[in-house]
Amino acid sequence: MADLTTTVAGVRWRNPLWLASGIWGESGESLRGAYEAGAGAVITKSIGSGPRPGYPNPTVEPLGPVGMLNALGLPNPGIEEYPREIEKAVSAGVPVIGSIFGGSANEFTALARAMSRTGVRAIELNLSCPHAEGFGTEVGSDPHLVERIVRRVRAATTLPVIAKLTPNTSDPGALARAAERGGANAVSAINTVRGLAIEPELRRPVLAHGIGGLSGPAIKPVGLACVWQIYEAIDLPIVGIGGISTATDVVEYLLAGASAVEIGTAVAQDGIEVFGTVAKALSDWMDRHGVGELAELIGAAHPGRRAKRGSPRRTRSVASHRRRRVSVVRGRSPPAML
Amino acid sequence: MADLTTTVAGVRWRNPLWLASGIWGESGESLRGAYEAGAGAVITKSIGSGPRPGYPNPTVEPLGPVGMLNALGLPNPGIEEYPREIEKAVSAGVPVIGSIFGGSANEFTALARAMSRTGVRAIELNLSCPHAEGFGTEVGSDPHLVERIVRRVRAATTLPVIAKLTPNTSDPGALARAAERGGANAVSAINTVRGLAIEPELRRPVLAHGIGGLSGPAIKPVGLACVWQIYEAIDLPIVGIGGISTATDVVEYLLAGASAVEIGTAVAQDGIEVFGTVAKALSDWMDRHGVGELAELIGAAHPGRRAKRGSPRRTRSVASHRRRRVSVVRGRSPPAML
Amino acid sequence: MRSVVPVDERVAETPSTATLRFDYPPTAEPGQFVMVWLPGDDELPMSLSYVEGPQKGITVKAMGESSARLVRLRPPDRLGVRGPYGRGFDLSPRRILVVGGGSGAAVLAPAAEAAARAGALVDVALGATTREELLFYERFRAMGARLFPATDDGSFGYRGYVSDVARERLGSESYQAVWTCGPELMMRKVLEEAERRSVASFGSVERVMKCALGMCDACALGPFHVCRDGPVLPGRRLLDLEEFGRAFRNASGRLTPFEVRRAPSGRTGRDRGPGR
Amino acid sequence: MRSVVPVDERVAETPSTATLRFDYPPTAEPGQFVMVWLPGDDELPMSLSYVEGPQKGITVKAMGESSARLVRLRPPDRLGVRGPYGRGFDLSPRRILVVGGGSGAAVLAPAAEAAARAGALVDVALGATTREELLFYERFRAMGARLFPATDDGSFGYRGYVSDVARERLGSESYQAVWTCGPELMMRKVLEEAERRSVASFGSVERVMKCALGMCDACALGPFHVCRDGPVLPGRRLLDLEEFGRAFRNASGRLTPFEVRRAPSGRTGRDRGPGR
Ligand SMILES: Cc1cc2nc3c(=O)[nH]c(=O)nc-3n(C[C@H](O)[C@H](O)[C@H](O)COP(=O)(O)OP(=O)(O)OC[C@H]3O[C@@H](n4cnc5c(N)ncnc54)[C@H](O)[C@@H]3O)c2cc1C
Ligand SMILES: Cc1cc2nc3c(=O)[nH]c(=O)nc-3n(C[C@H](O)[C@H](O)[C@H](O)COP(=O)(O)OP(=O)(O)OC[C@H]3O[C@@H](n4cnc5c(N)ncnc54)[C@H](O)[C@@H]3O)c2cc1C
Ligand SMILES: Cc1cc2nc3c(=O)[nH]c(=O)nc-3n(C[C@H](O)[C@H](O)[C@H](O)COP(=O)(O)O)c2cc1C
Ligand SMILES: Cc1cc2nc3c(=O)[nH]c(=O)nc-3n(C[C@H](O)[C@H](O)[C@H](O)COP(=O)(O)O)c2cc1C
Ligand code: FES
Ligand code: FES
Repeated sequence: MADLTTTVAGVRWRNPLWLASGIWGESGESLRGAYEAGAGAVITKSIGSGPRPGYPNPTVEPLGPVGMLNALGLPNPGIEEYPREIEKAVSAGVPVIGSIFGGSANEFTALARAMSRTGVRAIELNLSCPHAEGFGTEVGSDPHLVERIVRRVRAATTLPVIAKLTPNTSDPGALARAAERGGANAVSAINTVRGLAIEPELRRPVLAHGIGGLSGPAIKPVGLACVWQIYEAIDLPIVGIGGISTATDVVEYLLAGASAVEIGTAVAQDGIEVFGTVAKALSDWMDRHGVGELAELIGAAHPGRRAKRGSPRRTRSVASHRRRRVSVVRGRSPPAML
Repeated sequence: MADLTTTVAGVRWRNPLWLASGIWGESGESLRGAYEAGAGAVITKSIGSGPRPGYPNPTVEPLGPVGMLNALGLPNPGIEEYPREIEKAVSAGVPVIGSIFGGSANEFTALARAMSRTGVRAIELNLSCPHAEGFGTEVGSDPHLVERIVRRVRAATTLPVIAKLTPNTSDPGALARAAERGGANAVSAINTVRGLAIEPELRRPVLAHGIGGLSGPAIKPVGLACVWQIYEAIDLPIVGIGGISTATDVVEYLLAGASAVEIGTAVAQDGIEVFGTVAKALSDWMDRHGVGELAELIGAAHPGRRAKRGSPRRTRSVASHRRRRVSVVRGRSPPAML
Repeated sequence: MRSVVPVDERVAETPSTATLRFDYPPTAEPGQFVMVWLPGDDELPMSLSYVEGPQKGITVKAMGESSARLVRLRPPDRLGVRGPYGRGFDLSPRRILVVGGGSGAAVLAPAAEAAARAGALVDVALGATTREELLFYERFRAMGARLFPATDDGSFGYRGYVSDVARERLGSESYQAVWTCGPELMMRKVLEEAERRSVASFGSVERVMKCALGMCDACALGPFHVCRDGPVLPGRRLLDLEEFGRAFRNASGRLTPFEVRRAPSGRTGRDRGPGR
Repeated sequence: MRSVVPVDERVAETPSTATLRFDYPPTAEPGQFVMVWLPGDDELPMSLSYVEGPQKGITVKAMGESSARLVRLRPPDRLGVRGPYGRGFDLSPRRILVVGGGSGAAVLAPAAEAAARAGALVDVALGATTREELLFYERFRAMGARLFPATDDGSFGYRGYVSDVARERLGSESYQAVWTCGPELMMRKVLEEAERRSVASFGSVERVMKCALGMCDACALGPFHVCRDGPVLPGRRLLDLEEFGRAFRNASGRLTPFEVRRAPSGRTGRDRGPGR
C-alpha cells in the first residue's frame, strides 16, 4: 500500500487531497464531513473582519463540462462568529486550515492573529481581493503587496502560512518569489480565473456581480502551468489547485511540482465522496506504478528533477533548471518564441 | 434579413466572423478557402522576420470538450516568402489581415512596413511573444511596451492597426488603454491562455515546448471577461476571440462589447464550414430577435449602453459607467470584494 | 446550462400566490426544485409544482421583494431556469398523510398527484391563514384526496394550526407515510407526532441557496446540504438536528434563530428566514 | 485524448521496417492514421497497418532520426497515440489494383485485406529497392491477392519501377479502382495512367503534420488539408494540383520542391520531404 502522507509547510498530513476554500466551508459539520469523506485537510471558507452576505444571486453559473463560474462575493460570518464553526471540526480532530481575506496588510494581520487562536493547523491567505489602493486588479497580482502582506502575517502568527496565488497575472513565478521573500511556508495556486457569462436572450451578465471566477476542468491546464512555473521559481512546497477530479489529475499536479492539491468544483459533480474515491485511486495508481511515496512524484516531470529522481527537493538554482529543462525535454537548441 | 456588416478600424467587413491567426493561415489557398466558407475576413498566421520551423511535435494536445493546448512555436515562412501566399488570396478579392510578431518595437515596425506592401487590409499585432528584455513574460503583458510597439507601428504604416492582447495579465483594461494611447485602431482579445498538460505515465509535459496556450470552449468565459473589461476601459472597437463556435457565442461577445469576433479552435471541431453555419445562424438569430444590425447588440449588455440602446458607441467616462453598471445590474449598493 | 424561458401562463392561485407555467423539458421528480432567475433581480429556489411533461410550473407566494416581483410576472415575461436539483419524495407508500402549510402545498401537490395516480390513498391536511389562502384545495380534490382544511381565522375548516389537524388524523387512522412542507415549527410538530407513532415521515425543508450544486455550503443543515441531500429529508433525521425548526444559516453563513412573529390577532406568524 | 500504450509486439518486416502492435481500442478505417508520440522525441503521423479490433498496428520505415528510433522500439517500450484521423479508402470496388512503393504498403495492406474479405479481386503491384525490402509480400498473398513485384535491382520480380508494372496491369485488365501509396513521383505516374484509362484512382499522400485536426495548415496541399480531407485523396483532384509530386510545405510552411536523389546505381531514390 502506497504511503499517501505528505509534508507541507512543516506539517505532515494524512494525504495530499485537501478541501479547497469556499467549498463545504461555512459550517463545522461540513468541514468535518469532508474530512470524514477522506480529505487530508480541510480549508475554511475565506473569513474576513465582519459578516458579509456576499453578492445577490445568481452567484453561480454552471458551464457543463467546462466547469463553472462563481461570484459569491466572499460571504462569511466574520472572524468573531466563525471560530464556533471551526471548533466543531477541530474538537473532532479534523486538521483545519483557516483561510482569511482582507483589503490591506493590516486587515490580514488582525485576521491571522484571531485565526491563530481557533485551533487551525495553518493559515491560507486568499490574496484574490480587489486592491483597495489600486484600480480593479487583485491585491494578489502585485508582488510588492503580496510580499508585504505575507511578511506581516508571518510576524503575527506562529502557524504555517500558505499564500494562495492568483492565475490572473503575467508572471506567477514573480508572485511566488514575492511570497517566498515574505516568509511564506508554502504557496497554493490557483484561485479562479477571471471569467464572464452573458445571457444572450436577456442581454446581461448572468452573475449578479458581472465578472466572476472560472473553476473546474477548464482551468486544469492553467493551474498546472502555474504550478510548473512556481516550482521553477521557488523552493517552497506548492499546493496545486484547479480542475482536479481524478487520481491522474492529482498525479499530473504532483509531477508538475505540487506536494498536495486542493479539490473544489469536483465536489459539485461527484459529491464529497470524491475525496475517498480519489484517495483510493491514487493509492492504487501508485501501487500499480511501483511508487511507494509521493516524494517520488513531486516535481518529477521537471527535467532537472527527473535527472535526480528520488531526492525530495531539488536545490539547484532556477536558472540552471531552466537550461536543463530545455535541453532534456527538447533535445535541441531552444527556439526563441512561443 | 439582418445586416451582418460591421465596421472595425475604419473598414467595413461583410460580416463579423473572422478567421483567427494561426488557423488555416499558412497557405493562400487556405485563406481563400476560409473566406469562401463564409469568413468576414481572414487573418494570416503570425509572420516574423525569417522562416521558423516552430517547435518539434507534439505541438498540439486535444483536451476534449475543454478545448486544446498548443505550442506550435510560431512556425512561419518569414516575411520575405509569405507575401506570395497573401497574393493568392488578395488577388481573389479576399480581405486579408496580416498578423505579425516580433521581439522588439524595431522588429514589429520593419514587419509592418513589409506587410503593408502585400495588399492586406489591416495589420494585427500578435503581442504574445516572450519579452526579449524581460524575464519569461510576454511582450504584450507590459503596457509600456505595448504602447511603444503600437506607436511605432502606427507611424510606419497607413493601414489600420489592430493590437491583439493577451489574457495572461492582471489588468486587460490597462493593456487596452496602452494600445489606445499608442494609436491602435482596434484591439483584439484574447490570445491563448497559458496552460500545461502532463502525461502521468511518462512523467513529462506532453507538448515538446512544455508550457502552451489553451484555446477553445474553456476560454470563452475568459475572453468574454477581457472584452467586457476592455469595453469599459477604452473607446476603440474590439474584436472578441476565445472559444467561439456558435451564433449565441458570437452574440455574447457582441453584447460584451465586441464589434467582430475571431474563430479558431472551432475549425478543428466543426470544419471550416463553421463560418457559413454561424453566419447563417447569427442572421437567423437577429431576425428572430428583431435585431436589424449588429450595432444594436455591440456592448448592449453594459448597463450604460443598455440605457441608451441604439447609439453606436457610448461616450461617457469609464468611471460613470462603472457606477452605473453597479446600480443597474445589482439594484443595490456594491459589495466591496469578489 | 441555464434556460431563459417565457412565462406561458399565469394562474392566480390565492391573493398572495400565483402559478407560472413555462416550457422546460428536463425531466423532474415531485419534490425537486429549480433555481429561478428573475433577471436583474435575485435567483430563488422554487419547488416544481408541475413536474410532468415539458411544461413545468412553479407556484410562488409573495414573501419578500423578489418573490413579490415573481408573483407579478405575466406572459411573455421571461425567467432564467436551471435544475432540477435535489431529491424528492419516495412515492411508494399507499396510505399517505400530506400536511401542507402556506406555500408548502406547492411541492406537496405534484407528489400527492403522482402517488394518487399510482393508487395511493391520500389525505391532505391543508392549512392557511384564511380561506382564500388555502393553496391547491381544488387540485387536491381533483386527484381524489380527502381534505382536512384548517385556517388560522377559522374562515374555513378547523380553526387553528394544521399541525393539530395532522395530530388528529394520525390518531384516527393508520398511515404509511407523512409528507409535510410549511413553516419549520409546524413541520417539527408534525414530524414529531408521526415519529412518535412510528409512521415514516418526510419534510421538505428550505435553507438559503446559492449554488444549488452541493458545494457552497449556504444550505448546510447539520450534516446535510438541502440542495443536494434534500429538500425532502426523513423526519427521523431532521428531528435529530438541533437547528431544525429553530435556526438557519443566513446569507453570510451565520446560524440565525427563526423569529416567530405573532400577529395582533394572536395567530401564528410565519418564520422569518428561508421562505414559506 | 491521448493514450500512452506499451508496444505489445514488434515484427521485423524488412531490414528497414518494423511493425509495432499495441492496444488502442478506438475504431478505425483502413487508410486512417494516428499521431505517434515517441516520448522525448517527435510525434509522427503513421498510417494504421492493422486497423481491426482493439490491437492496432503501425509499420514504420526508418527514414530519419525519429522513425529510426521508432523502428528500434521493443516491448514494453511505450508510445503516445492519438487519433485515428483522416479519411480512408472507399472499399466498395470489386476489382482493385493496389500499387505500393516502399513503406506505402503499410497503409495499402489493411485496405486490400478488408476489400478482399468483402469479395473484391485484388492485384498488388509491389515495389521496393530490393527483394528483402518488399513489404507485406506474404500478407498480400495470404489475403488471396495476385502479386506483381518489382525491385529496383531486379533481385525479385520486375526490374525497375513499380509504376511501369502498374501501367502494364492497367493495359492488360480492367480495374474498377487503383489505390496507390509511395513516393509522390511514383504516385503521380500511377494516377495519371489510371485517369487516362478512366479508372477511378486514389492516392494516400503525406505532408508535414502538426495538429492533425485540420487547423494549423501545416499539411495544406492546394485546397486540401491532408490530415482531414486525406490522406487518401482522389487521383483526379490530386493531378489538378501543381504541387502534387513536385513540392510540399516544410515545417515553416514554405513551399519546397521535392529533391529527387539518384543513387550511384542509377535507381530512383526517394523524395526528400514527408516520408516514404
Ligand atoms: C428548496 C426550496 C424550495 C422552495 N420552493 C418554494 C415554492 O415552491 N414556492 C415559494 O413561494 N417559495 C419557495 N421557496 C422559498 C423561496 O425560495 C424564497 O425563499 C421565498 O420566495 C422568499 O424570497 P424573497 O426573496 O421574496 O423573500 P425575503 O423576505 O427577501 O427573504 C426571506 C428570507 O429568506 C432568505 N432567502 C430566501 N431565499 C433565498 C435565496 N435564494 N438566497 C438567499 N437567501 C434567501 C433571506 O435570507 C430572507 O431572510 C423555496 C425555497 C427552497 C429552499
Ligand atoms: C498520413 C501519413 C501517414 C504516414 N504513414 C507512415 C507509415 O505508415 N509508415 C512510415 O514509415 N511512415 C509513414 N509516414 C511518414 C512518417 O510520418 C515520417 O514522415 C517518416 O517516418 C520520416 O520521419 P523522420 O522524422 O524519421 O524523418 P526525417 O528525414 O527526419 O524527415 C523526413 C522529412 O519529412 C518531414 N516530416 C516528416 N514527418 C513529419 C512530421 N510529423 N512533422 C513535421 N515534419 C515531418 C521533415 O520535414 C523531413 O523533411 C506517414 C506520413 C503521413 C503524413
Ligand atoms: C463556489 C466557490 C467558492 C469559492 N470560494 C473561495 C474562497 O472563499 N476563498 C478562496 O480562496 N477560494 C475560493 N474559491 C476558489 C477555490 O478554492 C479554488 O481555488 C478554485 O475553485 C479552483 O479549484 P477547482 O477547479 O477545484 O474548483 C471558490 C471556488 C468556488 C467554485
Ligand atoms: C493551433 C493554433 C495556432 C495559433 N497561432 C497563432 C498565431 O500564429 N498568432 C496569433 O496571434 N494567435 C495564434 N493562435 C491564437 C488564436 O488566434 C486565438 O487567439 C486563440 O486560439 C483563441 O481563439 P479560439 O478559442 O477560437 O481558438 C493560435 C491558436 C491555435 C489553436
Ligand atoms: S446551495 Fe450551495 S451547497 Fe447547497
Ligand atoms: S496537420 Fe494541422 S491542418 Fe493538418
